[in-house]
Amino acid sequence: MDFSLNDIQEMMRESASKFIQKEYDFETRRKLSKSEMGYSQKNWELFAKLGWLALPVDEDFGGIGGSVLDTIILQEELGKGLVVEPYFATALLGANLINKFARDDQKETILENVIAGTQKLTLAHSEGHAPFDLTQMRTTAQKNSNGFVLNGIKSVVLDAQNADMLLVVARTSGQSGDKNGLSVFNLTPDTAGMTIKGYETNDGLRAADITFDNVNLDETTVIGELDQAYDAVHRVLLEGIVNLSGEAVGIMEKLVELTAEYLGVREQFSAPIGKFQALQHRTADMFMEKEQAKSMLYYAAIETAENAEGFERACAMLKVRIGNAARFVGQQAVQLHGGMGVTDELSVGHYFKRLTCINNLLGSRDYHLNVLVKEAQ
Amino acid sequence: MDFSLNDIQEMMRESASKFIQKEYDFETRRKLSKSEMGYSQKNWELFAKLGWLALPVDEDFGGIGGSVLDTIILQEELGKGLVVEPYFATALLGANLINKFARDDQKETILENVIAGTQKLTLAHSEGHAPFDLTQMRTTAQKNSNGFVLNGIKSVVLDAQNADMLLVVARTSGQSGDKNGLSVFNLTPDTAGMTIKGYETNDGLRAADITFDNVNLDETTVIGELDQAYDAVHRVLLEGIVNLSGEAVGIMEKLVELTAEYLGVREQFSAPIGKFQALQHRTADMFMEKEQAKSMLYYAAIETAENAEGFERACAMLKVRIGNAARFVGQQAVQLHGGMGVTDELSVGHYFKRLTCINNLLGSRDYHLNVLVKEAQ
Amino acid sequence: MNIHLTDEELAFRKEVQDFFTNEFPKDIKEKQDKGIYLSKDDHVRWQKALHAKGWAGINWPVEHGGTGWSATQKYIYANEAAKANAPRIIPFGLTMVAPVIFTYGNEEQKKRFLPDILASNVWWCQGYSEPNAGSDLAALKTKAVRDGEDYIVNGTKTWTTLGQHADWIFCLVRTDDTGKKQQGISFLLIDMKTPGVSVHPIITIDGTHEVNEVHFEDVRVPAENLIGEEGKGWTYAKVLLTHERTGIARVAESKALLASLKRMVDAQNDALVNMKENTVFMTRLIEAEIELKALEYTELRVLSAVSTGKAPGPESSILKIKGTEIMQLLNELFVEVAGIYALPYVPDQYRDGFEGTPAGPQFAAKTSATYYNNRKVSIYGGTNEIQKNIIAKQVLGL
Amino acid sequence: MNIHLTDEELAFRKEVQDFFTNEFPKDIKEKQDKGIYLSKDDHVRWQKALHAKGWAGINWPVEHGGTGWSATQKYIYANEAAKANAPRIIPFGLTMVAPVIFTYGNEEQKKRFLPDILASNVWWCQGYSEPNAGSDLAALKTKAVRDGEDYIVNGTKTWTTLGQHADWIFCLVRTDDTGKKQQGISFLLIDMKTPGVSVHPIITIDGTHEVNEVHFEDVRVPAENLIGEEGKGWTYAKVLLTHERTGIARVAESKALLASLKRMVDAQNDALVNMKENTVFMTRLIEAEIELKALEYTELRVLSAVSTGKAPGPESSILKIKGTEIMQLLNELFVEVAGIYALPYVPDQYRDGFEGTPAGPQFAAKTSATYYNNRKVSIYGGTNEIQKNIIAKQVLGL
Repeated sequence: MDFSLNDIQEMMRESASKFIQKEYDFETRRKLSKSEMGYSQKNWELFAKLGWLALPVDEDFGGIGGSVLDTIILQEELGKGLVVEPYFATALLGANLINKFARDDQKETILENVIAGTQKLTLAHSEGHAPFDLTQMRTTAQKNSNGFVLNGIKSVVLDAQNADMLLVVARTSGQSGDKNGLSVFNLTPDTAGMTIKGYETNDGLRAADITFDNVNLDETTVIGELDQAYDAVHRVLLEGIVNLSGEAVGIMEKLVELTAEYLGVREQFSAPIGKFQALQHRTADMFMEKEQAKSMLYYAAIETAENAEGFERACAMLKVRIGNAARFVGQQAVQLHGGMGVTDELSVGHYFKRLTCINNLLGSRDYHLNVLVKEAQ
Repeated sequence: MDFSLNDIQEMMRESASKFIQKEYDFETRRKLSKSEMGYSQKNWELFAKLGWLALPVDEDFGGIGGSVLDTIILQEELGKGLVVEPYFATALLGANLINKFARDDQKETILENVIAGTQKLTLAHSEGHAPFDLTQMRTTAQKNSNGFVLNGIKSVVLDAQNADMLLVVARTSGQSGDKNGLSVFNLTPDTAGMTIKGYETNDGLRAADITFDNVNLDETTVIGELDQAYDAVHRVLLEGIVNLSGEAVGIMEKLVELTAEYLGVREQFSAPIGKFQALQHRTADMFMEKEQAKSMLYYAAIETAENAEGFERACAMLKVRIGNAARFVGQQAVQLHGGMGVTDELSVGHYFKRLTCINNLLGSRDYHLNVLVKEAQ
Repeated sequence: MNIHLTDEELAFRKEVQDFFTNEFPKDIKEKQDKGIYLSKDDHVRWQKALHAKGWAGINWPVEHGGTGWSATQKYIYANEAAKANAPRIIPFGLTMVAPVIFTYGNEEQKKRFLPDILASNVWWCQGYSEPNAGSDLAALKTKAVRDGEDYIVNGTKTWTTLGQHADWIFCLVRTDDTGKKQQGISFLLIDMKTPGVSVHPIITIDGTHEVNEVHFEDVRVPAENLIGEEGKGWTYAKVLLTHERTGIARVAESKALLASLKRMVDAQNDALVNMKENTVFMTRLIEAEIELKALEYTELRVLSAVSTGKAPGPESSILKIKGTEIMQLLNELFVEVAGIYALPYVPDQYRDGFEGTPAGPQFAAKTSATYYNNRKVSIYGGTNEIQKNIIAKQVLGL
Repeated sequence: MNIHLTDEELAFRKEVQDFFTNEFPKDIKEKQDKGIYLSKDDHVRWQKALHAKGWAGINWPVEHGGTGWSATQKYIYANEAAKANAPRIIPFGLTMVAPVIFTYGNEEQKKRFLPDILASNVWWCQGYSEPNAGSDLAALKTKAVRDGEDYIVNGTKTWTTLGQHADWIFCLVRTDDTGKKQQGISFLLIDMKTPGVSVHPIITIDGTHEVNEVHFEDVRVPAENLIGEEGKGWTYAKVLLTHERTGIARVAESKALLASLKRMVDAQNDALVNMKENTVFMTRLIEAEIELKALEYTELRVLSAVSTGKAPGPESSILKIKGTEIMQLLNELFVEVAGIYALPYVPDQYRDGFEGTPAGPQFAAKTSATYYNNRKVSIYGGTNEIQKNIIAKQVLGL
């Protein structure tokens, strides 16, 4: 029983922590977020150099072969910096899926580029009515003599406007509700019939709605095995929950720290407001929520990394626990900063907004809790 | 729009408040509760004299004709005294049902005795699996040539061991789930085949489990119209919710008062603990919970008294709101009294226990909330 | 106990309903329904429509052109206004400074200021908080030093809502810094066009410009703009604060929000997760409904006490706390219903003149912005923590 | 990060399981399973069985007869013990006074007291709190005045759990009342049979006699019963308190409680409302499960830090707070499942020798008593409010 970090983890933590401290103060982050592209290409190249992009990729394909136990350590640090680079979409969704599901020849070409930092990916799975449950997907790819015709809409696809390759999940056979019959296609941004409507998101990141209007795809665009994508994509989404939770824990660490700091310097009634017991206890509550969330993160990460029997349930429990903590810590951090907490100027509000967005990604707290309850009934 | 009390209400409030102050200090109440019978016959006669037993009875039958708007005022005061006399069972369940549902000749004889204080009633409706939902009742009364044969078990029937007349609800026709086919029978304690197993309850009151083993009843024991009891009994239970909530509000008023008082006198760290802001805010939260519960009480009481369209839903909402408030106020009153809060010696724990019991009567907070949610889906 | 409306009250309700049906400008209504931010002109036009009807001065005495409405009438009006999705009255003139002027101002001041406030000819803003005087408002440092017939004002006010549009600002200023800090505070009206006044925007986390810092650099203010006595400003502000706290529960608005939320859920928008099937969510919704219903009756109880002559006591702090908590919870539930469509930040979608297709359902566009922005409601007007202090001390005697 | 058990640890788990299967006295197990209160003799027999196995001194060093177990072994043991529904170890001797004696006592004291504690030959109780020294424990007033070779002790201790059975009491006493209040406190062992010691029962709200007041009237205590130095008692008590706080989460017990609760719900007792169909209740149950799972890992993180040599810091206050909150919540959910059968107060039903038929299902009988009694857990051992003070001050630097 040992929760200390191994060498790789410690290295990742340190390099990320240094990066955030040196290169990523909040004003820098603000400028990147407000820039046209929404992030820094220079940083991206650094990510490649630091090995972060190789982290989730198997050693056979030039990667480090890390599991979620490794990526959450990195994510925690990136969360503290509110990093805007499309690491989650490219490495933890896209490359992760390729690594798990693509054919070896596909892996070779794609992963090499990802690791080198020359190709960005995203996973286009989410639809407004089903941001997590793949079986409910309405996007279809109908087989014809030339290949497939893709139709449908994908909603709030993370960093789609910056991706060099979009991994689009669509139903190729079967009925709504079936796990069988889902496939992944590999599209470039210039594909005819595809419209990418990009926008900024409330957390200062980027996403897009993508419309497919009779998009013709040839057979070579199929990633991995036709009709058999469910298990791999679902697994990637579950790992996505763990990784987003890692980021959320980093954010909460930061919010607790910022709040305690602020309470120590802000004076009202001739005393630092941190001397008021009600505010002390509130901050203690924030600390406890954060710690409990972090513990749950470790639980789910270990279960997932070991592919333990109950890992899927563990991920749902994690999303609920993180959702509770994120709401409380986020809201109270703002509240305890008073008026300053609701200004765009301070970073606090931005951490809060990112936490809110994380809750709505990959199924909200209410969504996963509802599933857990139904399963128990 | 006027929430002030009318003359009758003010009179009831005053007489009850005086009674509690003069005759019902906590040590007196403790002795009554621990006595064989569990309450004072002398007090009961006083209740009759003060007109409390006549309150819910129509004027045509010698009563005052009060609605729940009147009885909750009384209940609030009785709650403050943690009164152990079987007022709720006799007047607010039993007499209320007779008044609403019995034939005129039955009303005349029974209500006169109740009002005079010479007859105590109870309503035996509750079964372990269905303390509120009458349609799920398993107790049956099968018609035969001599009348009816009653079989079944009634659970936690309030003050049954002290009742001179038990109003037993049983299914006389139809299926589980039907509203039709429920009837009320009037049994005396010496009825052959009926076993009353009495006990004290955790709130220091009395209740009993009653077993009916082929109890023969003749036709004259039927109260009101055969098979048609659902509406009246259900209405009485809803009014029961309102009246118990009135009591709960009285208890919470008292707990907030006792807690604020204790915080003012208990010293630790060289100051009254009421100077610690976290405890101040907790007590303010208790106060707010109590006020919100009281507002809900007024809402549901008005809707019920006026037989407004949504009154049934209002009662369910009330039970939920009271349940939330009672839990919080009860638990926190104990917590803020520290070790003293968990002693039998102080009254605080007894108020807390009564609140807990109220939650489990007539359908708990979880039960009613679940019904409300299902209705909305 | 009686909550029946009398025949006169029922007739009044009908009149209010008719007014909203017929005299609520169509273009403003459309913006409101679509969740598009109103311009200054929209607000002014709306308030002028109210004025034309004689309904601008809801809390004003009749002698100054007020409605003279009973508590019940105000309750009816608030409910109908919320149902019609009418804009909030910008409170700084009509609700905040006017009562100070008609209660503590001299005849000259009443004549000079009140008619333009009632007619919404002049836009007011509030100068109470300062960077170092938030919860501890009495610690304010903006100085007004008497110089002949004028005061010279120096200092900084903050969180000045809609100050960018304002013609005048009412300020609490320090005229004396000896003695108890509350006692050196005065109530001063300042023309925003006076040299030395400058307004600096503060952008809030929803990305909007609603609040400001207002700087005063040697601003010369005629002494005739002082309300009442020098050094009494704190008392004036405080007395009126308590009296205004009833509306602060915003029950009518939350009721309208809840109704709209239920409609969204019932409509089961095809592009969103079906939340009606989500029992966990529905439980939260029902609990919010219960809490709001309780609050409605708490407010009615306070109004009833007021109408029978009792001043609303510190108990009304509960209205502030619970009212803001419920509103924030409803905002949060909207974000939940919007699902992943709560993420896009496309502010043009809820600004006037947007012609494109929105990302996701129309209602979803502003859910996040509203949720973020409304974190302020538990902070401003005396934080909810300060309100709990008030309950603990003034109600519970701790 | 690694929570795998090694082969040795797996073997150890097997050994523990076998022990509970074979050497847990059947009659005691039956009482535990039925929820019947154990007698003093039952506790002693059980602890002696543990001693026979060499497992009585779980936190003791090997040199004094302790197990010398690693954090992981302790974790394994606690989980198996909870699964087997084994009685809690009465902590006052084995867990509380023994570490003080083996850490700060002299050789003579170690020889004199430790073997009897380990063998459960002597029953200890705790004399810390006083009627006016609860959260502010250092305000204690029980006086020990040196008189030749003895101390003369006067004062009152309270909340002395199971003091009615005790042979000895360990006390914090005041030997000096000049200077800082913490500095005049000493740690003294007192034989309960000494003239002048009297025990007065306190009945708790569940109707049981578990705690007591202990009065000392001119009680003559040999000075050789003083542990360590005079005036250092506070330090001894505190250091050991922090080290003991890990077990305080009682995660293993709560896990067993949760499992039992789930069994109750699944069994759908015909005489009770079907709670499995109640989604509101089931949501609370699942949320409790989630919270408990998180706490389990919080505890593991603390244990892991301890086993890699770090002392558990003030962070472990979280274990006390969350651990007690979860246990209380589970107790509350049991009351919910018991429904109206939570009402009967028939204490004989959960006392030894009850022959009748219980009112309602067997498990329901004690749900209320347990719920009421366990309100204490957020109060004793430093109230949860005091724990939050500790987090705020020592972890967050406020």
